Amino acid sequence: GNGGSSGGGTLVGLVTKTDTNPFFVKMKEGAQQAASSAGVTVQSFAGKQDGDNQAQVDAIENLIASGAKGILITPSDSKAIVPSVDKARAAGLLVIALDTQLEPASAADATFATDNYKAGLLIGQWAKAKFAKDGKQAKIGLLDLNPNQVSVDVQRDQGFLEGFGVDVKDKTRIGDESDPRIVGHDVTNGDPSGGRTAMENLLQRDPGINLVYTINEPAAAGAYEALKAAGKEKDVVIVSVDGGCPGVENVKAGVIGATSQQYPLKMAQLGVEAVTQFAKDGSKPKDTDTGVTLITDQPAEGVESKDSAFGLQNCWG
Amino acid sequence: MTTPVLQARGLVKRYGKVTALAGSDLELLPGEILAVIGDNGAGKSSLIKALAGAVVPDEGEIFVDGSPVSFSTPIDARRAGIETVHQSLAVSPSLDIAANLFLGRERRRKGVLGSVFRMLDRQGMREEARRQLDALGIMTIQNPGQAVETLSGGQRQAVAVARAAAFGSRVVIMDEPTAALGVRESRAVLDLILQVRDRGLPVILISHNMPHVFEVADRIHIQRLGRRKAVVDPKSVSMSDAVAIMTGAMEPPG
Amino acid sequence: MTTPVLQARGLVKRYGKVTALAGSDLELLPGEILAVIGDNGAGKSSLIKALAGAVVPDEGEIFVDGSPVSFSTPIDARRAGIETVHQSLAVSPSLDIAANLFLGRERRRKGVLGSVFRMLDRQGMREEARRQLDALGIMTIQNPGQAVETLSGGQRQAVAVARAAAFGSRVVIMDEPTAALGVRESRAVLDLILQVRDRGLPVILISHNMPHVFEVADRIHIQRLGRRKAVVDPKSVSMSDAVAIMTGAMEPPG
Amino acid sequence: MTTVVEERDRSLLTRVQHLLHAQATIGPAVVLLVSVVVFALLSERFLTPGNISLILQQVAVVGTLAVGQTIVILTAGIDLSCGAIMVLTSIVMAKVAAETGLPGFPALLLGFLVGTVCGLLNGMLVTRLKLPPFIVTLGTLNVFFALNLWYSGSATIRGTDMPSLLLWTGQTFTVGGTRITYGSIMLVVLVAAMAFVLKNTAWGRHVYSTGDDLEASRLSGIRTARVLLSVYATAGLVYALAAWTLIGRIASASPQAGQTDNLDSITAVVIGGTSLFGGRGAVVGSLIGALIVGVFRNGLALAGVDVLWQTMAVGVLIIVAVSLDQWIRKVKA
Amino acid sequence: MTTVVEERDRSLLTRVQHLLHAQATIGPAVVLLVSVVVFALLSERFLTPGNISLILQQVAVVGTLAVGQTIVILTAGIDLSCGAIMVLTSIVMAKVAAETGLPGFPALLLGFLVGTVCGLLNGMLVTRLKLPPFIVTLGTLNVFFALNLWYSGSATIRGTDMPSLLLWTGQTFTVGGTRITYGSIMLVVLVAAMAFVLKNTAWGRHVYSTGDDLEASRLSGIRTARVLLSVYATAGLVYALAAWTLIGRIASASPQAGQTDNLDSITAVVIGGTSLFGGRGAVVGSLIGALIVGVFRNGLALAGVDVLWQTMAVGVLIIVAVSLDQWIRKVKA
Ligand SMILES: Nc1ncnc2c1ncn2[C@@H]1O[C@H](COP(=O)(O)OP(=O)(O)OP(=O)(O)O)[C@@H](O)[C@H]1O
Ligand SMILES: Nc1ncnc2c1ncn2[C@@H]1O[C@H](COP(=O)(O)OP(=O)(O)OP(=O)(O)O)[C@@H](O)[C@H]1O
Ligand SMILES: [Mg+2]
Ligand SMILES: [Mg+2]
Repeated sequence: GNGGSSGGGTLVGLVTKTDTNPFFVKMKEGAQQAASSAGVTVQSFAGKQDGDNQAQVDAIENLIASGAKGILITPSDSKAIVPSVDKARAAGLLVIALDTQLEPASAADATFATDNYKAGLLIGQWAKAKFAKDGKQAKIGLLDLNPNQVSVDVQRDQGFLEGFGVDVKDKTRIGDESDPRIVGHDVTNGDPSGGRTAMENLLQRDPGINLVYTINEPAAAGAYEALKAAGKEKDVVIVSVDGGCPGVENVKAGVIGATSQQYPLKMAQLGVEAVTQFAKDGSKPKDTDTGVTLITDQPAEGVESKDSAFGLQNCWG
Repeated sequence: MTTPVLQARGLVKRYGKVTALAGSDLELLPGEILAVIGDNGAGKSSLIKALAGAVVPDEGEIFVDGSPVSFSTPIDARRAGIETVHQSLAVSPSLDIAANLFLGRERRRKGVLGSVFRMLDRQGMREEARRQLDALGIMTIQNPGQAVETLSGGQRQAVAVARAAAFGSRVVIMDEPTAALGVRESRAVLDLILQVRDRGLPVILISHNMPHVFEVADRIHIQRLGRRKAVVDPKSVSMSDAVAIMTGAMEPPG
Repeated sequence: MTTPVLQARGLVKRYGKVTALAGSDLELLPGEILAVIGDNGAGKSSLIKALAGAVVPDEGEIFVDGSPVSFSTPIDARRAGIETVHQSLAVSPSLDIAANLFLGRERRRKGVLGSVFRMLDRQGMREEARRQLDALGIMTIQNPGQAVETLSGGQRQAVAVARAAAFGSRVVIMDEPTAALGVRESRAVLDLILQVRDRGLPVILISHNMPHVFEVADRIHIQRLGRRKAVVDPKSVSMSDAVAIMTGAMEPPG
Repeated sequence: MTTVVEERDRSLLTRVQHLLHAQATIGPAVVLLVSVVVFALLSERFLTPGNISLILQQVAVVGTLAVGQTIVILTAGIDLSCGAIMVLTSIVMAKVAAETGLPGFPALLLGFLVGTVCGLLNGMLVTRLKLPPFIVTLGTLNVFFALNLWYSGSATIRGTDMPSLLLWTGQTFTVGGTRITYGSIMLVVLVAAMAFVLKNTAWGRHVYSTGDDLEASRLSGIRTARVLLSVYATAGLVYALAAWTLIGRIASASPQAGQTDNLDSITAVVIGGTSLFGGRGAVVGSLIGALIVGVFRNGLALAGVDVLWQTMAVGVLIIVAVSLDQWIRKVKA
Repeated sequence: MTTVVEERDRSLLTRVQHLLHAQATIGPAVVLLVSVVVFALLSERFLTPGNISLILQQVAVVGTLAVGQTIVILTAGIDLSCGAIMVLTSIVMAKVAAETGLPGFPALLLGFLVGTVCGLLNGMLVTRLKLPPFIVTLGTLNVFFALNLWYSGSATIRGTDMPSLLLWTGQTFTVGGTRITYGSIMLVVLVAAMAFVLKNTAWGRHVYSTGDDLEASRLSGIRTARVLLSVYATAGLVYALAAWTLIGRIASASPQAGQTDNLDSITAVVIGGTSLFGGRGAVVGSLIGALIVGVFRNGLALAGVDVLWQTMAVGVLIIVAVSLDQWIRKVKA
C-alpha cells in the first residue's frame, strides 16, 4: 500500500480539501503522473470535507515528520492553515499553494493557481454579453457551495456578479447585494443532488429565472435536471466553473452555456516538478497562474473563449 | 417404571467462574406436578432454562419421553411441546395481549392473503385469545387487543401463564409464577396449575412459597448448590424438614 | 392518643386515566410494625412512594410527628428520617456494595483532601459498611467492595434492606422485601424487620405473604382500590378474614 | 375566577392531548399540517400542486433511506452507514452498466445485491459480535465510504452513459397538469408496503417485539438473530432503492453524494415519532418526518430565508417536534 | 489429541482474558501497545520522540472533546453537538478579543462561559423536556453551528489579531530535545483531573450511578436532574478547553473547523471501552482511544498508505477494538 508512485528518495506531499471532489482527485492523479516521470514519491492527504482544516494541519505535520521535501496544498481554510505552513517552511520544506491562495499569499513559497475570481468574472462577462445580444432582462439565481462562505465560493460568486455588472458591495461576502435582478442564493454542497434541490427552490421563488450561476459543474448538472423537470431548460442559461470532462460535455450538449476551465493536472504537475527541482538545487519557483479558459460554443463579443472541442482536449476528468 | 416425560442427567452450566449447575438431574413423570425448591442461587432457574432451550448446558443430557434431545433455542423446546413461564416473564410490552399469546407462532389468514401476502389473522387470533383466557378462567381481561404495558404486574403474569397453559402440549414449566402476585391472583394461578395437570399435562413449578408448594405438588425436587439434593413426597415429609434439607441443615432421608 | 410518627390523609394520585390512590389515609404509630396488604394494583406502592417522596401526590397531606410536610424528592423524605426499600430495589448495579449503601450520602475524607479536593473516604465507608452488614447479621457478604451486579437477587435485596435499616432514623418502609427471596433469606429479612422495630424504629411492611404479615405485624392496613379499607389487629382477625376484606368479599368489622 | 378558567383550559388541552394520542402518527401529522398552513400563509407559491410535487421529489431520497432506517431503529438499532451504502450502491449500478454495457435490469439487480450484502454485513456484526449498532455502523460507514471512493475513482458517472432504466425514477408523468416522478411514487408505494408488512405479518410483529425486549422475544421463541439479520439486510435493500431514486434525481451517479444523509434520515425518523429505544413507531411517521423537514427547507427558501437560518430552524424543529410528540404520548391509554 | 490441545489453548486464552479483565482500561491499552509496536516495525520514523509528541498534539483537540463526551456517555447520553460548541466557543473567544481588544484572560473566561451555557442548554433540554440526548444534541448541533456561522460571518480570525494567551496552548517547551505543546499537557492534566474526580468524589459516583440506572439513582436520593445538568455543563466547559487547544493548534479561529469532531470524539470514547449504555467506562480509556486513532492515522501516513485506506482502517479499527474489549469484558469477575 503505497499512496504514490514508487520512486527515489524525494517525498512530495499533496494535501487537498477532500478526496471526493473529482477536481482534487484529478490533481492527485496529475501529481502522481508527474512524480513517476520525475522519479519522486507523492503522498496525498485530504480533509473529510470542505473546510476540514484540522486534517490538513495533521497532514502537514505528518509530512514534516516523514521527511518530505515539499508540500503542495489546496487550503481548506486559507487563513487558518498559515501557521502550519510557516512551521513547514521553518522546517525547510517548500510549500506551494495549489488552486487557492493562502491569506496572505506570501505565506507560501509560491502559488500555482487559477484566479477563481477571474474564473467567475469570465462567465459573468460572457453572460452579460449574451443577455445584451439577446436583448433579455436577466433574472439571476446563484447556486453556491455551503453556508460557510469559503474563499473559492466567495471569489467565484462575486467574480461572476462583478463580471455581469452587479454591484457586489462587500467583495468578501456572498449575498449582501441588493440588485433586483438577483432572485436569490441557495447552497448545493457542490454536488448534483444539492444543485437540483437548490434550483427547484429558487424556481419556486421566481419561475422567471433565466440565468443560473453554479459553483461547479456537478451542481450545474443537478440544476439542469431541475430546469428540465420544470420544462425550462431551453430558456435558462447555466454558467459554471471547473472544466472537468463531464462539465465540458455538458457545454457541448448545451446543458451549460459556458464554463471557466481550470487545470488541476497542470497545477499538480508543475508543483511536483518545482519540488523536485527544489530538492535538487534548492531553487524556489515563482508564482504561476495556471490559467483559466472560458469554454463555450456560443462565443460572445468581447469575451475571449474557446469551443468545447478545445475544452474536451484539455479537460481533466 | 414409567418413562419420565422430561428427564435431565448431569446438567452442568458455568457462567465465568460461577457454576450455576453442577451436574443436576431431574425427572418429571407423566401427569404430575413437580415442585422445585431451593435457596436463592441454587440453580433452579438455570435448570429450567436448560430444559426450555433458553441456555445450552455445558454438559449433560436431556431426554423427552426417553429419547435424547438437544435444545439449542427456545423454539426447539417449544417444538417438543415444552412451554415455559420464565421468571423474567418474557412478554413484549408494546404488543397487545393476543399478539403476545401468539408470539412466534402467529396464525395467517386463509387463502392468498395468508399464503402470498402472509397476512396475519388478527381477528382469528384475538378470538382465540379471548377463548383461551375464558377457558382458563383466570381473570377478566376485557380486551385482548390491549397493550401488555398497560396491564398490572399481576395481569402480565396471567398473560404469561395463559400462554404456557394454552400451548403446552407435553410439559408446562413455571418459574416463580406467583412471586409478585397478590393473594387472590396467586390463588388463581395455583388453580390454573391444578387445572393444567387435570388436563393430563405435567407441570414443573418453581416457588419459594412452601404452603403453595405443599398444597399442589405431587413430588418435590430439592435443589441445592447446583445439584438435586433430594426428591421428597409432600405427604410424607413436613414443610420444615423440606426447608431443612434445602438449606443443608438436614440430610435427606434414605 | 399518641401522635403518629408518619401520617397520610386523603392522598390522591392519578396516572393518566388510572387512579392509583383515591384518597388514601395511613397512620404509623411509634415503634410498631404496620403491614400494608392489598391486591395487585390496590395502590400500595403508590402510597408508600408518596410517603418516600418518590412521587408527589396530586392531593392530600402528609404529617411527620404531627407536623405537615411536603416531600418533592426522595431526599426530602430521607432528611425527615424516612428510609425506603422500593419494590424495584433502587440499587446501582455497577457500583460496589459500600458505594450503594452510602449512595447519595457519601462521606468525605478528613482534612483538606475532603474539604478542598472533596475526596471520598472509601476506606472509611467500606469499614462502616462491613460493620453495618455484620451488625445486622443478615448475611455473609465477604467483600463490601464487590460490585452489586455480581450478587444474586437475594443478596441484592439484602443490600437494599441493610441500607434502609442502617440509615433510617425515624421510619423504615419496605415494599415487598421478600418477594424474590428464598425461605432462608426471607427469614433473615423478617428477623431484620423485628430487630429494627426492637431498636425503636417503626416499620411499614408491604407484603403479599400472609403468614409473614401475621407473624410480624402489630397492625395491618388493608388497602383496596386505592383507599384504606380497614386497619385490623392480627391477633383478633384471622388470616382468611383479612384476605376476605382485602378482596372485597367481606366488609371490615365495626 | 381565574383558576376556574385555567382549569377549563387545561382540561381542553388535556382533551386535545387525548385525541392526538389515539393515533400514533397523528403528532407528526399535526406538525406537518401546521407547517404547511404557516408556509402557505407566508408565500402564495407554496401551496401549488407543482410545489407540493417538488417537495415530494426533494424528500424522495432521504424519505426512502428513512424507511430502511425506521426498521433498524424499531429494533433498537441505528444505522449511520445508510448514506454510504446508498452511494456505494449507486456507483456500482451505474459504473458496471456504463463500463461493461450491462443492461439496466441486471445492473439494478446487482445494485440491490450490493445494498443487501452491505446491510447483511452490518447485521452479522450486530448479531455475531454482539456489538452496539451505533458502533458497527460507525465502523462500516468508513469502510463503505472508502470502498465507494476506491471503486468510483471519485469520478461521477453521467446519466447519458447509463441504461435508461437506472434513470427511470427521475422520469415524470403528468396528473392533472402536475408532474410527478416515478421516484416519488416508488417512495409512497414503499412506505405503504413496509407499513403493511410491519402491521400485518409475523415478521413485522417480530421486528417490534425484538426491539421492545430482545431477551423476552428470544425466550418467547422468536429467532431474534435472524430477525435482526433480515432487518439490516432489508434496510440495505431499501438503501439500494434509495440509490436508484438518487440516480434518477440527479441523472448521474456521484461518489460525493449522501454524506450527510445518515443524520438526515435519522432526523426524519425521530421527527416521525419512532422511538430511538426501539419497539415503538411507524414507517408512515418517518415519511411524514421527512416531509416536515422538506416543507421547512422549501418553505423557508421560498420565503427567502438565508440558509444559515434554515439550518437553525431544522435544529429547533427537531427539538420542538419530538417534544410535542412526547407530550402527546404521555397520556396513558 | 487435537481436542486436548484445543482445550489447553482455550484455557490459555481464557487465562489471558481473565488477566485483561482485571483492569478495565487494559483492553484499549493493549490495542494501543500493539499498534505502536507494529507501526514502529513498519517505519523507523514512527517511534521517535518528535513523532510521539506530534501524535499527542494531533489528538489534543479530539482527546479533549472526548473527555467531555465521556462524562456525557457515562450518563447514558451522547453529545453530537460537541464539535459545534467547540467551534462556536473558539470563535467567540477570538472574535471578541480581536474586535474589542479584550485581554486574553477575560476573553478566555467568556469562552468558558459560552461553552458552559451551551452545555447547560443541552442539559436543560435533556432534563426538563426529557428528550433523548441524541435528539437534543442533533437539534442543538444545527443551532450552535448556525450561530457560529452567523457570529463569525464565516470569517477566520487570525492568531496575530488575538491576545497571546489564547494561543498559549500551541506554544511549546522542550524536554530532552523534544518539543511539547502546552495543549498536550493540558489534555493529560485534564484527563488526570477528571479521572480523579470521577473516581474519588461523590459527584463522580453519582455520574456513574445516574448512567447505570436513572430511576434507581433518583430513588436512592440522588438529584439526578442536577447531576445530568452538571454533566452537560461540565462537558460544555471541557469543549471550551478544547476550543482553546484548537486555537493554539491552528493559531487561528476558524468557523469551518470541527464539523466531523462529534463522531471522532465518540469513536475515541467507544474505542476506549466506555459503554454507550452508560455507567461503565473511564476517561483514561478515552484518551487511549483517541491515541489509538491518532497512532493509526499517523502510522499509516508514515508508512505511505493512501488516505482512502486510512479511512477504511479506522472503520475496521473501531469494530475490532470494541469487539476485543467486549470479549475481555465477557469474563465475570
Ligand atoms: N446470565 C448469568 N450470568 C452470570 N451468572 C449467572 C447468570 N444466570 C445465573 N447466574 C448465576 O448462577 C447461579 C444460579 O442462578 P439461578 O438463577 O439459576 O438461581 P435460582 O435458583 O433460580 O435463584 P432464585 O431463587 O434467586 O431465582 C447464581 O449464582 C447466579 O448469579
Ligand atoms: N408510573 C405509573 N404510570 C402509570 N400507571 C401507574 C404507574 N405506577 C402505578 N400505576 C398504576 O397505578 C395502580 C396502582 O399501582 P401500585 O404499583 O401502587 O399497586 P400495588 O398495590 O403496589 O400493586 P403490586 O402488589 O402489584 O405491587 C396500578 O393500576 C398501576 O398500573
Ligand atoms: Mg430463579
Ligand atoms: Mg407494589
